[in-house]
Amino acid sequence: MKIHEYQAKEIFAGYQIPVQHQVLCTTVDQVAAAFDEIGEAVVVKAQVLVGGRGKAGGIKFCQTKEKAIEAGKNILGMDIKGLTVEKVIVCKAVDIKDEFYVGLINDRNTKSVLLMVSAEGGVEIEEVAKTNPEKILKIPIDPLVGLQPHQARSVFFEVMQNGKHVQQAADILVKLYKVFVEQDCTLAEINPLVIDADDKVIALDAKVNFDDNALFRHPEYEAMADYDEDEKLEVEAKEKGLSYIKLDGNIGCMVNGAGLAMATMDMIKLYGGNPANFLDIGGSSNPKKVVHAMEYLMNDKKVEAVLINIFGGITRCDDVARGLLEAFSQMTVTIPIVIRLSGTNAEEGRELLKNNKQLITAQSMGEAARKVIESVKK
Amino acid sequence: MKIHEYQAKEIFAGYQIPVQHQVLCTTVDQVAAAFDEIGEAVVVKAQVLVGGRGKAGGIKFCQTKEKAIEAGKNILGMDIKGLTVEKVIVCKAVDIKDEFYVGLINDRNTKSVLLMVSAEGGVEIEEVAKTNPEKILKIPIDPLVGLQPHQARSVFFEVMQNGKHVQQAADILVKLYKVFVEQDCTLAEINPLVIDADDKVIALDAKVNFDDNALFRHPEYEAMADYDEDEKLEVEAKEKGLSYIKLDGNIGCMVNGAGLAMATMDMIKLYGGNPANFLDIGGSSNPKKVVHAMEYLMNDKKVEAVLINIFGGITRCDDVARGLLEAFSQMTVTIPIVIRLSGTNAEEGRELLKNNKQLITAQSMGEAARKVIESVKK
Amino acid sequence: MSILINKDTKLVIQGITGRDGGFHAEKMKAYGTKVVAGVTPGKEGQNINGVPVFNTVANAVKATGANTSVVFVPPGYAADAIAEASEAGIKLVIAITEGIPTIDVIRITPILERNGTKMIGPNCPGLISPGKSMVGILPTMIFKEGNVGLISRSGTLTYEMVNQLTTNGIGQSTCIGIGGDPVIGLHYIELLTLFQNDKDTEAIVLCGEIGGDAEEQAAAFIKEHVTKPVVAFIAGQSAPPGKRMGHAGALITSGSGTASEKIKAFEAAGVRVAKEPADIPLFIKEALKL
Amino acid sequence: MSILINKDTKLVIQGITGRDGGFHAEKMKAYGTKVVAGVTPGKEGQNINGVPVFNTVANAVKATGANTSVVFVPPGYAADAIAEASEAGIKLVIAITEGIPTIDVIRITPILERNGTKMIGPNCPGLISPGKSMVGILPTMIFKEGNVGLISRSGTLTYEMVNQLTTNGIGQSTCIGIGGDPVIGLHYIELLTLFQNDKDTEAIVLCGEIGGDAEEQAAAFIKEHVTKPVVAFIAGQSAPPGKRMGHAGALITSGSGTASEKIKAFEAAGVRVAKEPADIPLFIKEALKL
Repeated sequence: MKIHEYQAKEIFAGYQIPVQHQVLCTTVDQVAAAFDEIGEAVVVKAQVLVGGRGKAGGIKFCQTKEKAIEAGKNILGMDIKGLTVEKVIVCKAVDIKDEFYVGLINDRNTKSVLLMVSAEGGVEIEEVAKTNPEKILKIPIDPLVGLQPHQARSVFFEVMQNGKHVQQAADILVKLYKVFVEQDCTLAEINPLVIDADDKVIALDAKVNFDDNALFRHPEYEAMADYDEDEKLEVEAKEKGLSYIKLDGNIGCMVNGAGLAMATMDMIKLYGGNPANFLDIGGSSNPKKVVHAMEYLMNDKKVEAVLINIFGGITRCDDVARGLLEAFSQMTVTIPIVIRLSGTNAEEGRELLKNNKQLITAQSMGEAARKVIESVKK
Repeated sequence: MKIHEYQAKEIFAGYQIPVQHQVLCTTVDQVAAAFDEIGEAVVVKAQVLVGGRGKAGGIKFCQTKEKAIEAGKNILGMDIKGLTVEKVIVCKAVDIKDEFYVGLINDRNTKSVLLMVSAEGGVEIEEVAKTNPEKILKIPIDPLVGLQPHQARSVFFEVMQNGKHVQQAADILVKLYKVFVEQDCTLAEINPLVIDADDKVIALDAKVNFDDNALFRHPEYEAMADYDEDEKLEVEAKEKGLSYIKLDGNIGCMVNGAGLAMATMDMIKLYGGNPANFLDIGGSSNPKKVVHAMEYLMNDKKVEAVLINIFGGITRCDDVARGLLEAFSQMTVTIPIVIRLSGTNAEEGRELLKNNKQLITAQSMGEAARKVIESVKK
Repeated sequence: MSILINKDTKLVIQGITGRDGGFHAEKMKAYGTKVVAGVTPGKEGQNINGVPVFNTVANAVKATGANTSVVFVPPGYAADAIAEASEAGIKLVIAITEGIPTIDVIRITPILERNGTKMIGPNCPGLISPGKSMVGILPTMIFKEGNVGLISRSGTLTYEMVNQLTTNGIGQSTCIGIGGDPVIGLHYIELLTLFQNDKDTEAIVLCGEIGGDAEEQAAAFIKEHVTKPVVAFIAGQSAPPGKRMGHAGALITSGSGTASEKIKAFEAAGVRVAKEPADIPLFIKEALKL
Repeated sequence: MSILINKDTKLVIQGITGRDGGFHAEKMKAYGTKVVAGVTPGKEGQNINGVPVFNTVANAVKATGANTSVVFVPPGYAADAIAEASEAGIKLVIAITEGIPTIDVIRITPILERNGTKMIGPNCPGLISPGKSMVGILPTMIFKEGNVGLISRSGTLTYEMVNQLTTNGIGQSTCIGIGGDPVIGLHYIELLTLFQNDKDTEAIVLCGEIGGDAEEQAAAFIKEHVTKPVVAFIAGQSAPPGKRMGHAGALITSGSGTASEKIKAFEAAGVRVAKEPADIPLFIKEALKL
């Protein structure tokens, strides 16, 4: 789960990580008032849950109130990578002496929280990782010991020109690690961490992602969620036990298991089609889930045909068939549906469905993919 | 630093450890009002920073308001091991199905936090430790991993008759460990941890000592301190860089170093005298400290003679001599003072003091002890 | 032979009194797995269809000599349950539970390491040595005893693969679903090593998916250390970046972790990569000259 | 010979730019200790009377080959400094700092263990191998090279003891103040073992105090494993229970940790216990037939 910069900074502030005073605005009037409150040059920053907002014009430095109002007008309502900007924050413009990148992530390879620090702050770290990987220090943190202050100092002594800012930066890093583990993050990033004209070290930006698996420990995070339309569908589907991601194509898919679901999409693409979604109905056999899944597919107006690919393990094919029959009884389905049932109780499933004229059956994934693409071409 | 039961329970409550609702009272009227508020049988418990208050009559079960008022009258103002009871708490009387002992301490031998659990709850654990040590389970907690929930369960499965209370008790224990490490305790104890008539597990009593060395991390604890007269002296002395403990004897001591200070007291006792205090002026050579030390000795009216035993290492004997001269210039000293200076700049120190008629000099600890005892007998 | 589990596997089921634990206990027993104990705190003394239940893994190990554990405990308690098994001396833990917070898995990793405990999963379907033992939730009827080892990040996709193999007459030595989470126990390299050293495994199927660079690492490892033929399949070629495709680990970030990178790495290491599952048995037959 | 420190000791001083660190650096150098580096974060490049200062212990070790560290860092930062030394490969850390929270020392203990780092202290005066090296804050002029090893929980009391020995013509191999805190690094048993194995140590003085049961454990250990003569002294016979006598560790709790218990344990182990410091040289002379 992603949260906005302003929300991440509120969490940081709770851990005594120095952040700027920020004014959250949803209207241009509020931006103007924020300029008056701050009383000097400000920065207006779009709050969107996507990277690259700087390049997209979502961050503006404003010397005057007029400029701030203009920035507010431009940024509020702006589209950044398909997301509409509904909020901005206004902060005092900072005189930056130097800037750094600091990030923590859960790392697959070292099976630890990985600390990344770079003197290349303020730019997209993914770019640095590609072009100058040696400029990012990566240090796996011992999961039992945690980030020790001397480790934090040591890494900043490597990247900072001037030792006198190291203690401040190291303090921030130790606190950031605390945020990461206590708040169950998958990412906690400060980019840039800056040294200002007064030699103060400040987290000028903040990015925090929470581990979806740990949300049960943080009921308070639900209020922080800000989903776009597609994500809302995904979250709602998850509550029904489905893993659903909407895509651009015209062939709806319903599969049990994430790996098989991906492979099914791949197969559609391989045979020249275009999947409309990723949809994993999971491991259980509840016919209700199949009904819900059919609803999602039918509600997507782009869907012109459906491929149902079930490999019965825990999932029983007859349960899936029952769910399908129930779905058909509840909704009008006019598009072609190709179904492939294999594994546990596949025979029984096919038997249940044999009288349904709308269904096109297939024996293998390949056959199913070919048939569903054919059905669309007609 | 010790805190009262009611304060410890407030900390526990902050960690969601189940404790009873408690009403803190300093007057009998408040006790009566507390009974009305609770509206059924209560327990009135003395709040004193010493063990054994139950045996001393400091805990009373009261079925009626009259009994509660009587208990309030008896307990408020009561003397328990030299301490006057100034506060009581009033809680609902609990129907106890079973009771246990749970404690955490910093353990020298295992260099870890040691968990102690016993089915012998509600009695003085020191007694159990002496008479039935096998009835106390002792488990050192890995300092890096911390107390794991399965460890907590496992220990309660060993001491509890009924497995159904184990999960509750284990939860409490995991939280108690959190209190211990986050609040820098040297002791965190629940005795008894009880199972009530509703099968709820509750911390019926609470004992918490803080690590004096860690108070700098917890400025909020100062407000919780409740020192008796002697302790106030000790705390005040500590602020002046002295380690001072008042005792019953008539021979005041001033020594540099805790070990030497103890050995000096021992020597006084060995030769038939009685030390009036433990006083370590510490390792630095600041003459001011010597002046302060003399003040403490002179303010103790029981002191009939003083033994000053200095082995100069970092402490320079001439600095001690200068401090003494300054003290003599500030206060009237009429009692005999035996001084032994050895080590760094001992000669210079003796030279500075040679004209002072009041001082009796000695070459060794033994001689000094003999001389100071003699001087008192005269 | 086989790897990790066999006829000597003595299994304890953590969470046996839960819905999933109980259901799959029966399935495993039916397949012939030696299910010797169950653990559910507070239910010691109960008996679930002949399997004695204990309060702690330590008690279960003491009473039954269990050497392997499978974990069906809910996500909030699962990491502690895995650590408990490890501290009780269990040397192989299969964690089925889906949805364990990643930081919990990270925290117990050093505990497992110092106790010498291997973990499969979490968020995995388990493993099977056909004809010998099954630990997990695998549909046993599709497997067949034989000489192909299989490693997969996915569940049902594994079944698809295995089904292709079995229906083409190719049996398996051991099949392992390693789990779809970002941080997991045994991974490709450890398992490739075990298969390479297993005399009854003649070829290996590796079924990867998008996200991370484990497949790239596996490819490099195969090039250096694996002499047996390996064929691979990568799921998620059509997945868009930045979206988590069901598995918490199946996430393409900033152009890294894509299927095409992985396929390139495998091909550079001499590993044939199947375009669709149906290619797998063909490739295996060619590799083993069947 | 000697134990722990000698002519090959290359010392780094953590907190060298502080008041105490700087003062004692001079004293140690004056005694002949090889002080090769100092560490104060942010002050790398400085030079304190010929000793180069580094930002980190790792830098100091890399540049100078330091193998021993002494810590003068303030209590709130000291445990981290000790851990830093250990992680940087230092095998012996002497922690002078008084007032470190006990839980901090407990937390770093496993880090020291896994790195194979020995610690003396905290809250200790350090150690000296007379004529070779002194690390800490000991008044060097009272020591004399010789064959008696001394272990003490106290500072100035150690000086008193040593002074008694030296003025009676008895020199010392190594004298160690182990520190007065409840949780410390090397304790009696480890040091008794080192002295027992040191061919130049002929007798051992053990200077204990009230609190804990380390003396009782030492007594049991001596009975089993130490063949060299040991004489002991226990401070705090007159201390009242429940009061912390200056040292955080010197606390008698509920009748345990008393001087009389300790004296009884030593005497049962054949260790002569001195009534006053002046007895110590007499006992040593008798034991060594001098």
